[in-house]
Amino acid sequence: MSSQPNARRQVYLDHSATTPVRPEVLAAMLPYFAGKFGNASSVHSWGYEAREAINDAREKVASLIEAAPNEILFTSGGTESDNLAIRGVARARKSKGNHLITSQIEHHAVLHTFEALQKEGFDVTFVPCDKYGLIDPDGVRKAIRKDTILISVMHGQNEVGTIEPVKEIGAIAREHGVLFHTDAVQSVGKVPINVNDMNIDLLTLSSHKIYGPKGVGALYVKRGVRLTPQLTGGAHERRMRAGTENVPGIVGFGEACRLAKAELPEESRRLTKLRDKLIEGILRQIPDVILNGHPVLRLPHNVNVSIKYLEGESILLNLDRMGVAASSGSACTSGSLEPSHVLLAMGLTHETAHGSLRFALGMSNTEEDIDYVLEVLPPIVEKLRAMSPIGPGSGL
Amino acid sequence: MSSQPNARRQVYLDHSATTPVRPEVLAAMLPYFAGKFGNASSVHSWGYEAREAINDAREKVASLIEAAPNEILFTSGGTESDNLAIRGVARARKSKGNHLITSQIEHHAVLHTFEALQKEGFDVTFVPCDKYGLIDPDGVRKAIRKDTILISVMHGQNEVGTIEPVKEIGAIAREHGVLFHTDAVQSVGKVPINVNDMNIDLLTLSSHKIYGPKGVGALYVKRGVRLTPQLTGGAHERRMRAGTENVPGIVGFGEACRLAKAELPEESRRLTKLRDKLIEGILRQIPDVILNGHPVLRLPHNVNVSIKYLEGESILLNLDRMGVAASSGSACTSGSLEPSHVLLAMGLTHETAHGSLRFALGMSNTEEDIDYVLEVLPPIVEKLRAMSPIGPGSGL
Amino acid sequence: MYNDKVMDHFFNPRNVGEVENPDGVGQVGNPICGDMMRITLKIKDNRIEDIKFRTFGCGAAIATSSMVTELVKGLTLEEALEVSNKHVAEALGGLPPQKLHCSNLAADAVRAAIKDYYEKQGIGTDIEIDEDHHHDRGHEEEENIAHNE
Amino acid sequence: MYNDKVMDHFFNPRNVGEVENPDGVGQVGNPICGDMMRITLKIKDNRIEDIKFRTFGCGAAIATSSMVTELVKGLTLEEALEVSNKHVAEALGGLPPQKLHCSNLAADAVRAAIKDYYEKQGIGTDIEIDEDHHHDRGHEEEENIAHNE
Ligand SMILES: Cc1ncc(COP(=O)(O)O)c(C=O)c1O
Ligand SMILES: Cc1ncc(COP(=O)(O)O)c(C=O)c1O
Repeated sequence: MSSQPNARRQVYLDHSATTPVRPEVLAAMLPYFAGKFGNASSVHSWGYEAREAINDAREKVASLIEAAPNEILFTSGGTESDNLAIRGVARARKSKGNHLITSQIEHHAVLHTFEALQKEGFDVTFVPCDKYGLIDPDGVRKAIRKDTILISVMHGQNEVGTIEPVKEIGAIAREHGVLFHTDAVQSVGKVPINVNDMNIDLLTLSSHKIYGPKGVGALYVKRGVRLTPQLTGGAHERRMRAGTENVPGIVGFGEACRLAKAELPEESRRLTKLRDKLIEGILRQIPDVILNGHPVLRLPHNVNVSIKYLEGESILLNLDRMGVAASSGSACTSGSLEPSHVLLAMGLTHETAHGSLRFALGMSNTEEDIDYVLEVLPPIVEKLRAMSPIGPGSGL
Repeated sequence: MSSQPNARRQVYLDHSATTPVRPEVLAAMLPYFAGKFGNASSVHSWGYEAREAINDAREKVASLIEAAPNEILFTSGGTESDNLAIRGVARARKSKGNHLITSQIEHHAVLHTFEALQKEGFDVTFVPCDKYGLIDPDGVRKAIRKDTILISVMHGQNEVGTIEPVKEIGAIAREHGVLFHTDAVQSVGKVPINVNDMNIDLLTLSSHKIYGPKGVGALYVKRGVRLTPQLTGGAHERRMRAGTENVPGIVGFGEACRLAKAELPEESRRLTKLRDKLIEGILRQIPDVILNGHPVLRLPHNVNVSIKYLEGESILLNLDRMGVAASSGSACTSGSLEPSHVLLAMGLTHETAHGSLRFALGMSNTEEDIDYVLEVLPPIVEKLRAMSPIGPGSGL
Repeated sequence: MYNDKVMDHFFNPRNVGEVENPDGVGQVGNPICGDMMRITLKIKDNRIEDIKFRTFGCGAAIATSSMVTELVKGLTLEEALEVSNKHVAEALGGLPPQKLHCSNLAADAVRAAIKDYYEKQGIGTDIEIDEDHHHDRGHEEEENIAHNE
Repeated sequence: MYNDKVMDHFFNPRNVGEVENPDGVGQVGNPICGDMMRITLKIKDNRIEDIKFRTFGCGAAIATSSMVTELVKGLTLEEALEVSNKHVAEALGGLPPQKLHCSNLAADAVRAAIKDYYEKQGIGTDIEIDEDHHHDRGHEEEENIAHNE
């Protein structure tokens, strides 16, 4: 790319932001754009063909999380699934109670949705996490009241990679007759998920995080759980989500799920090895760095560190110039005044949060990619620290 | 297709349900699945590339309706745009008033959304239409009250093709300080639209009706009009619609809009000729048929007739077997107990509504296609009428 | 949507038309509801000797009409009265879920025709025809079929 | 996101470091807010003879720091005080909308350094430094930049 004059390699390490569509997935989608382009609601061969393709994809998505096909609703993405789960349950169960529980470290699609419900008059408890970003199931239990109707705690934390004890939280929810939703956008395909074993009533998936196309997602809704639809119109998706189905997108998502399931155990092992190599390399080569997130209960593809005395965006720009894509929880990259709410909830200072860097590994990454990052990152840090008015490097 | 053993031709006449993605559009999309796959929010070259592609598409969509690019919000489709416009305005202006106006012949995405708001406590007036499906602007004017905050009347009716007097309705709305939304899903690309000339505050578009991909749509929101977001999460689309942008979809939609604009005048003329040939042919060759919708104020691609004494699905199945795709307003194809609410609002009897057939023409259709339909439809009607217990053909 | 057997009965319906000088006539449904079925019977020695149908309705309505005529032809009236809409649907190898509740009144039409025969013969009968069958069309288990353009 | 000129100043910042025995030192922002800038000045004959910066912050923060040092070097103190954050952004050919409200405090740092110089010299001054600049970062006209993974 034009702005990467010195890059000797292209190393995409932002797979938690989005992933490329893998060739098998694109190949599965292609027939549905122009040839088999029917509307799945139509009463003719073009329509039946589309309907069948959707049914087939629904089976594949269900299979990845060990659900039944008719427990899967297709949506436009993880954000919509989160909104549908939370608003849908809150509105459907309003007469049963007014209290909702979530955590302080949810994705904005969950957090801002609870905040919107708070403005509508719901009572929301935001349970805190520990310094590793871990939610204590007992903290959730203590937050439950007589009028609690929904608990939503994510599975794999998107910034710091901590894997939350959703099975335990689900058990507590069930014990109290409260519905349990989990946002599994980052863990799906990386960590085995069985919605029944894990006591999950609603679960959010997003296609573009697992090498499927953007603009598609799904919500698992356990049989018997009632939702108030949030998009009204035609009688699609068991009348729970109106809108002409994105057939090629759904087909691609299905294929991505099928491949993810087949490759999960081996790919997880491979990513974990690369992850640990990168973490160890950074901690060894760069002084004044801390690892964010849990050291063990961690998504296989997530590395998150804070580079003290530096601000994240300035590191990202330098990395990009060297061909490396990563992300940061700095305020400058968040579109808000504050650095990442997740890092702050974990107890990081603002300053340390501004210096956070996330490397999210994926299918295309190799040992050589990690070596390359470990080669280019230290001089960038050194150069920027020499420019910084704070820290030992500043000489002040 | 396997279920079309006797088809001598494939004639897709259901372009109001959905259209194929045209080759130029697919070509524009392809680079964004695997090569340029970045998340438009990311701070690196992959992200910038995606952001630029979206900006470019936004200009093309805006240009088709003579809007400014920053007045265009991308959504997951026409249904979501309708929901966002109506719920978004209703919630944002709740303090200003509690009364909403729409028509009886809106698409379900509009109609069911107003019904949902009715249940929430809003007052909704559903203005009727005449026997041609035309809404009287004066009827809308009379419905306006001091506490009216929104009027939504569609542009091109999706079932019967009637083009509504939105410019006049928009002027009335403006006169009374009421916001005006129009669902232009069926008219966009078929009829010239200028949102400023036509006094439109919000306008719904859908990509898959104009040879763009499914799963993408847009909402035009006039500068200064405030909406309450319906999908909360990340700070996408000027904080009005959260969710990772469907970059390839948006790029394809943009290209489809560019092509639609370039080809509109000539393609509209061509379709109008084919449309009139089909209407005349059916009325001439088949007895006891009536034309539904307005004879002149009509979308260039819409043909809608009622074949008396028959039920629509049985005709569709026979047409499909001959390779012809069409649709019907019969209850059997609507997923509800009732035939099309549009046909009933126009004053058709249930029986006549059940026998309605819609042929929606498009880019790929030729004179030969029309000749073919005029050849296969009459014998189908004859055969089914001979089987029917009603009508003169029954001999009863 | 429909299976091959349904499609076969729809495209090649058996026993279409009117029996001449029928011994019993049954008519159920009406065009307002979207389906209406008329059965004419010839009865001999308490058996259905001949049966024909005429139907206004969707694919399922026509296919079930055709199937029911095949099922009951040759049966005694008592046997024919045992044939239910469910049997018809099963004989067709199943109907789409959303069609199970509607357009499936063929057995009712046969019962109505037999009732008519009994009445004409002056034979007392307690056959009941569910004239209200349209009002309980459920949607719980429906597939996602809709008119969404 | 940033234009070429901003990127040039970011990747090849001018006048990085600390002037020896500075006549004035200005420091604005703080690491809690995500950007902090330190300017050191050498003054001779009422002119800025030398100027260096150190900055903790994003691309815009570093580029504006670099640019402001170029803009004011050689100017009289009165002239330098006229240079505003807006001038700096313009000299860079514009900043992304969401960066106009933040990370753009380079001119403030220069003013702070000149104020410090005046104070050390015992010269009275009414220079005001907007210490609160972070609190009015607006979002109205923002582009859609977010951390959404
Ligand atoms: C008039 C009209 N409005 C809205 C829609 C819904 O749009 P989409 O299919 O993109 O959800 C359609 C088509 O389905 C339509 O014809
Ligand atoms: C944990 C989590 N939840 C929800 C989302 C939103 O999903 P989508 O990008 O499909 O809208 C994301 C990613 O953006 C995520 O990482």
